[in-house]
Amino acid sequence: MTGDIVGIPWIVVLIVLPLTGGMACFLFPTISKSLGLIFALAIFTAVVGLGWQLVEQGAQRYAIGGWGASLGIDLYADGLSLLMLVTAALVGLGVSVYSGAYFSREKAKHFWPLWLLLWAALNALFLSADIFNLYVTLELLGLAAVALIALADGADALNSAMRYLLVSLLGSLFYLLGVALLYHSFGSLDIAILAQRMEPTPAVWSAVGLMSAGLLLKTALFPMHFWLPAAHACAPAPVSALLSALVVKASFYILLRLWLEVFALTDTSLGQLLGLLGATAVLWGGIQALRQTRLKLLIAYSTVAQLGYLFLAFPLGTNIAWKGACYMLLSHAIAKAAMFMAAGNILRFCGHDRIADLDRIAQRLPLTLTAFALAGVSIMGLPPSGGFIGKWLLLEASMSAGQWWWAVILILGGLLAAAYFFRVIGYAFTRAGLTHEVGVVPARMEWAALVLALAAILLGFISPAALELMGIGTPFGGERAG
Amino acid sequence: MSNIVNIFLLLLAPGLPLLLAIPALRRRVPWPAHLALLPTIVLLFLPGSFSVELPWILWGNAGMGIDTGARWWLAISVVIWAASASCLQTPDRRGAGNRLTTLFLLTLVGQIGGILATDMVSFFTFMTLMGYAFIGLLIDGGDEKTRRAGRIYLVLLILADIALFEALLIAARSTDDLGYEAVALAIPPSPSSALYLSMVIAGFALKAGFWPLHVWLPLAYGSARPAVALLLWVVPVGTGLFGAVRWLPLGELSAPIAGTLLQALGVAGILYALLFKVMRAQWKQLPAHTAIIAVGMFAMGLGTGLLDPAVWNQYGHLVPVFVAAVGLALAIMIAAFVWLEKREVFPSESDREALWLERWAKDIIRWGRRAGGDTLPELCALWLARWDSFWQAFTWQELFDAGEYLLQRWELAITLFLLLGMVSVALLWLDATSVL
Amino acid sequence: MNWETALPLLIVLSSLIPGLIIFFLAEKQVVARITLNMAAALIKLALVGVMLWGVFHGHHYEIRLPFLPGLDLVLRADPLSMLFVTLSASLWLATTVYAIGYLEDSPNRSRFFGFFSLCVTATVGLALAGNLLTFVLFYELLTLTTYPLVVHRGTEVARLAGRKYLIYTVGGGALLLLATVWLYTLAGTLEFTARGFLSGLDAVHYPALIIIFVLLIAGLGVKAALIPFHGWLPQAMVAPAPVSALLHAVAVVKAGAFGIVRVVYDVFGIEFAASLGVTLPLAILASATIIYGSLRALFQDDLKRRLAFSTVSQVSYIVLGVAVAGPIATIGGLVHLVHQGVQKITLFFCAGILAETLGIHKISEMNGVGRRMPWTMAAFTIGAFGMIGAPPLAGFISKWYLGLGALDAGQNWVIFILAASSLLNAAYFLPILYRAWFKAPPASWPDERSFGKRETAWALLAPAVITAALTLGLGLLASMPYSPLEWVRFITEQEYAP
Amino acid sequence: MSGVFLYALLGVGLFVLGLYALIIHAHLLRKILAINVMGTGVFLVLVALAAGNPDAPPDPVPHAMVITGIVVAVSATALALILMLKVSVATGKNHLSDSTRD
Repeated sequence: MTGDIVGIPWIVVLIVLPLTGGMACFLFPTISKSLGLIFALAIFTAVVGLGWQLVEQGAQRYAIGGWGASLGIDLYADGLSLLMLVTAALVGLGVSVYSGAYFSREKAKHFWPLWLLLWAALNALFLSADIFNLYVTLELLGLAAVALIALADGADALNSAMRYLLVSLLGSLFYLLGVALLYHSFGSLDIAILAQRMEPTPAVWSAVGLMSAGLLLKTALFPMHFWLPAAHACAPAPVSALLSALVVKASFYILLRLWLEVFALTDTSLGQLLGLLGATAVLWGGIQALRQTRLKLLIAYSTVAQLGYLFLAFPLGTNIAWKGACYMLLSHAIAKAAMFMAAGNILRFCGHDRIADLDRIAQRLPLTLTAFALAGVSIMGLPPSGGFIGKWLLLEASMSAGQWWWAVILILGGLLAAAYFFRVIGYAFTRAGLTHEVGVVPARMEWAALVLALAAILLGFISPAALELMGIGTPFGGERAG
Repeated sequence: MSNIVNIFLLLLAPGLPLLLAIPALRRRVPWPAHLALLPTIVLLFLPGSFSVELPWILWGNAGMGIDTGARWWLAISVVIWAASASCLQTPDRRGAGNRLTTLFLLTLVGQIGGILATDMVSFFTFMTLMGYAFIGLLIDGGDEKTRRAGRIYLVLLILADIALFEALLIAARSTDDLGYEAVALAIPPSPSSALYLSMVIAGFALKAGFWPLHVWLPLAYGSARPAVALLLWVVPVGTGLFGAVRWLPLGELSAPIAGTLLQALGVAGILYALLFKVMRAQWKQLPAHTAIIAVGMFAMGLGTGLLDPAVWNQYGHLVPVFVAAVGLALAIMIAAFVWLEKREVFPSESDREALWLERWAKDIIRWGRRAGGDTLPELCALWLARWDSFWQAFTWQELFDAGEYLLQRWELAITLFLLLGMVSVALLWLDATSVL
Repeated sequence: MNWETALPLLIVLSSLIPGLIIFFLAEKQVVARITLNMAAALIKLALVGVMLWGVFHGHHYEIRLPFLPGLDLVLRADPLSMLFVTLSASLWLATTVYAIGYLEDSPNRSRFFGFFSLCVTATVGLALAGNLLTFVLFYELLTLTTYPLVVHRGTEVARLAGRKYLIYTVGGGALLLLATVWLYTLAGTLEFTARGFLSGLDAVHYPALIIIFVLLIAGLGVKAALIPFHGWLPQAMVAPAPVSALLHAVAVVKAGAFGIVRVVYDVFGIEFAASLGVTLPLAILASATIIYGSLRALFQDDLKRRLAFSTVSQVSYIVLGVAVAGPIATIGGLVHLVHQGVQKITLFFCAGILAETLGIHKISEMNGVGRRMPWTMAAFTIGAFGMIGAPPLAGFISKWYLGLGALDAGQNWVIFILAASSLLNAAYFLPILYRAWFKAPPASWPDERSFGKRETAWALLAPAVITAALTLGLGLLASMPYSPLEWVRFITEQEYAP
Repeated sequence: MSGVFLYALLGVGLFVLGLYALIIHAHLLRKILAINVMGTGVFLVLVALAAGNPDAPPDPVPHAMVITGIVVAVSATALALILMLKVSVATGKNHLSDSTRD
């Protein structure tokens, strides 16, 4: 039995399943809700299957159709891919449950195919073993994401979708140019081969610059975050959750993968530059979040800040730092998804998301506020939560590396996060001047947010196992002392 | 058998008044104040010295007992307490009189317990209870003058308690056993014996109203109700003197400075009372001045004892007799005045002159209020205002807004990319030339 | 999992699970909620009793959960933790009864009791924490779970107070976290060890260790309300009285003080800390807090605010006792952890009763209140005298050992601090008593509620009277076996064993 | 300096030119076109680099990449055009308006 499960090529299943699901939902729009949910569960199972396989057999490489390198498509899965897949699966399942109640029938018809397509792109991206496939999946992801944002009505949403589309295309083109230069220099697209042949030439430098710049633009690292707040705030709640939790992480994943395996530039000033940008993002995003008057914008700026954390690992470059950043990524994804869902509930309940007029949400929508608060705990990095583990590891890494200033940034970022979240929570307890009409929030939406938020907290308790899973195939290099 | 009875009585002497002090328990008891004295009276007639160790209490070596010295004190106390109890009128059982009885009984517990205590900590404990309860007794239902006396005595009492507490700590540093004899033996060789002596003298001087700390006594005598005026000698003053005798290592130590000081204080007190006050005093304050003179004499005695241990060993046992005699004399004096007053021999008098102690206290409070209530908040407000103007002057808020607005222009961000593109062209050119 | 590993976990869970269930109870399910609350409090107390017995007889209760690479979550019962656990568990019971009476007919009771239980969970977890990481975890949890209680009333004032509370405590938590990580990278372990685990470190790290100490004390000092981190405490008094009573007088500030004790004894080790030269500044800071808190209390007219400043002052006794460095002063500091808790909770209970029954919030409104509510004010009087340190009440015992310890350690100046503090305590408590007992009552009270023949609801009065009796009992019977004093002696023997 | 590199540099030049256009033109159609020009530039680079050695047959992999890239570009352009139309219907403008500020 075990052998059967391990024997299935889960890697391929993981890409095929969402694609098929997307098709099915497109073809049978009337039952798309149930279909979508079934496929989400199936994908989740497949991720578990792949995880099992990885635990049993170590990192996996799979050549589709047996074509092999250069022209064929290779898939590769190790701990890092698994982490991303698990993130996508957890968030995806949550979003699927939530969306089942969120969208009207008309919208659902569009939502489900697009969302499963996005999921397929994500899974394919996390499993790609060559840099050109990464480009293709990145583009697919971007297009699906843009279409999802445009699901929201209104000029603002369309505007931001358009802006996002242009930015996304621009970023991908930069990346592609870099790919061209790399291929020219080393004659291969395969990450593993590139890693072996790597040598620093001006062309490589320019490729590094171009690819990093494109990916940073898509990851919305400060100061290139201009497109993110509007896009994330205008999209429908489940889409916001997807964008903040997964889509920006995809380009970060590519950057991380390249950085870890191909570029190996940790000790250079480029790493320090990324760290500096990350630190600025943490502070700037935090301050801007604090200055927002609308809940969804606040959460969007919080994403800007949280993305900054991920880049603090670059100047450190130790095993612990990478693991910390990845843990941060995982817990931020889940917590932020929960948070956007909670914001969606509040928006539906109150008809607005002005922070100062939240008017005793704590009493009137307790489950949602609990979800929001728990997610906030993780985002602030308070124990016990996934965010705390990530923060701890990063702190530990920066203190052991003697670069204490990153630790200070981490702490300051946590304080800023606490400041803006508790601002919301404080208003949620108090009576506002004007009361407003009350919409109905389906229990399913409340529970979806709550369960995800609980998962973010739970991540704080399973870190030994999670870190071990992450280390399959040693994507972060060996355990270095200190 | 008799031992058990002894112990039982020892515990009952302060215990019964303590129980009766709870209003609910004495609701149906007739003459509670007198009844509370009963075990003490029985105790007085039991022969011999005996004591009991109380386990678990405070530090474990607490105890109660009775010896010859204590018996004298107890005797005079019982007489005066009984007299006072008879004056204590409790018109209504549930109202103010009820509370008066409670305070009366609590004071009684404190005094009897203090006399029976065989160690310093128990004594200190009982005396604290006595002190605070007595202040309650003094001011309860009293006029402005008694309240003034109470306030002043309260301040002195707190200061005294602090001084005695320090003395206790010093004693505890020198010996683990805080029984009187042990302390008297342990203090003379200790390096901090001078500090101990000064603390003890200061503490009891405050409690018993040595000159010049006597100021509350005339006020209290002048206005307290008869029942309380009767107690003034035995309770605060007498117990203070009793404590001084017990706490000072008399007969073990020769302390010339402290002895001389005490003698000087005593003489000064006597002269002061005789020359400045007795001749001009109101009738009702006469007992107060008598008391001051008696305290002065007592202080002289103590001073002599400290100067020459041998004298103390010879004549020390006379001290209780002296106190008892003064107490009785004062009691009779007060009784006479009460009787005279009832017959309206004296007009009611007032004494509005503020005493130095009150002036100081008022100054300190005014100063504190100014510092804590006005200056500090003003300073805070000033700094807050500065901080605010700092924020506004530099328009940080706008800076953040403008910064974000600029960053939101995508021309700016993309221009970075343009630069990057140009750099990559240059690099590519370099690469190309290097290949060739 | 055997009994010895299960017990610490059970003690934590015995309030966590009921707390979580209570959230889901409807407002109207009063009986279910009360039953659950009381059952939980009693079960916890029983479990703590068993553990107390076990610890005294040398049993080793410990449970470990892997949490981070190289670091576990550890719940362990040692004598010091038992001191705090017992205090919180017993006062939780008293406060639960009180809160049931206090919050009759007010909205959102389920939320209140839920968070209340969670707070106790955090406090107990913090007490049982076996390493600094676990401590930090529960310390932050305590911040999070107290916040909803501070803003419970949902007014603008409450929101602002909550904001201030968070600014202080979250900031403190951040410093604590930073210091903890730093310590971990230097020492490689965070396990609380009797007499510390840092003395073996290379002398190169000493400056870093001093900075870490300062950071730790600053982080913990926020909750312990050391100046200049005390600002939140008086503000947080907008919370309902049971919260002020249990949390702000006992759990939260004690958590900070307890943390300082842990840091000084079980992280640095008292001898090592003294050799680093950090204990004297700590003692001075504590002394300054004692005096400053008392001075501020003197000029407050709001009863709860006066009590709050009194807490600021009194909690620093604990820190002082620890910082004076010496076995006897340690006894004084640690025993004050319990004694101050019992006394202050009495005072807060009484303040709450006055507010609930007569609508009295200000001291200037308290004229003659002793005649209307003799039992309440009797309890208050005992608590106040305890605070002043009058014998034979509990506060006297603490002050005694503090003073003696200071003399023993050659730090004679502490005596003057104690004396000044007693004087100030008397100066701000006795006028209250004078007003309450000896001034004539006004014609009508601000907002009087009638309770028939009784002076107030028994659920409010009983806890206050019981804790007042405890104040007396803890002082009078200080040398009884299992009394806090005896227990603290037992702890001190371990920390100072040769 | 071979012709191959000339083409490659030309491609990069096109890319930069497109980028420049993307920045300065507000009209959405122009922006979309600019993106397309940039894409073409990249493709040119790829094709040019494929013929790295004039004697050997050209490398097929970049060609495959270019073809895939074109497919992607076409679909992206389609989406962009639709979106542009929707934007102009919703806002009545042919360019991106400032992000909303509260």
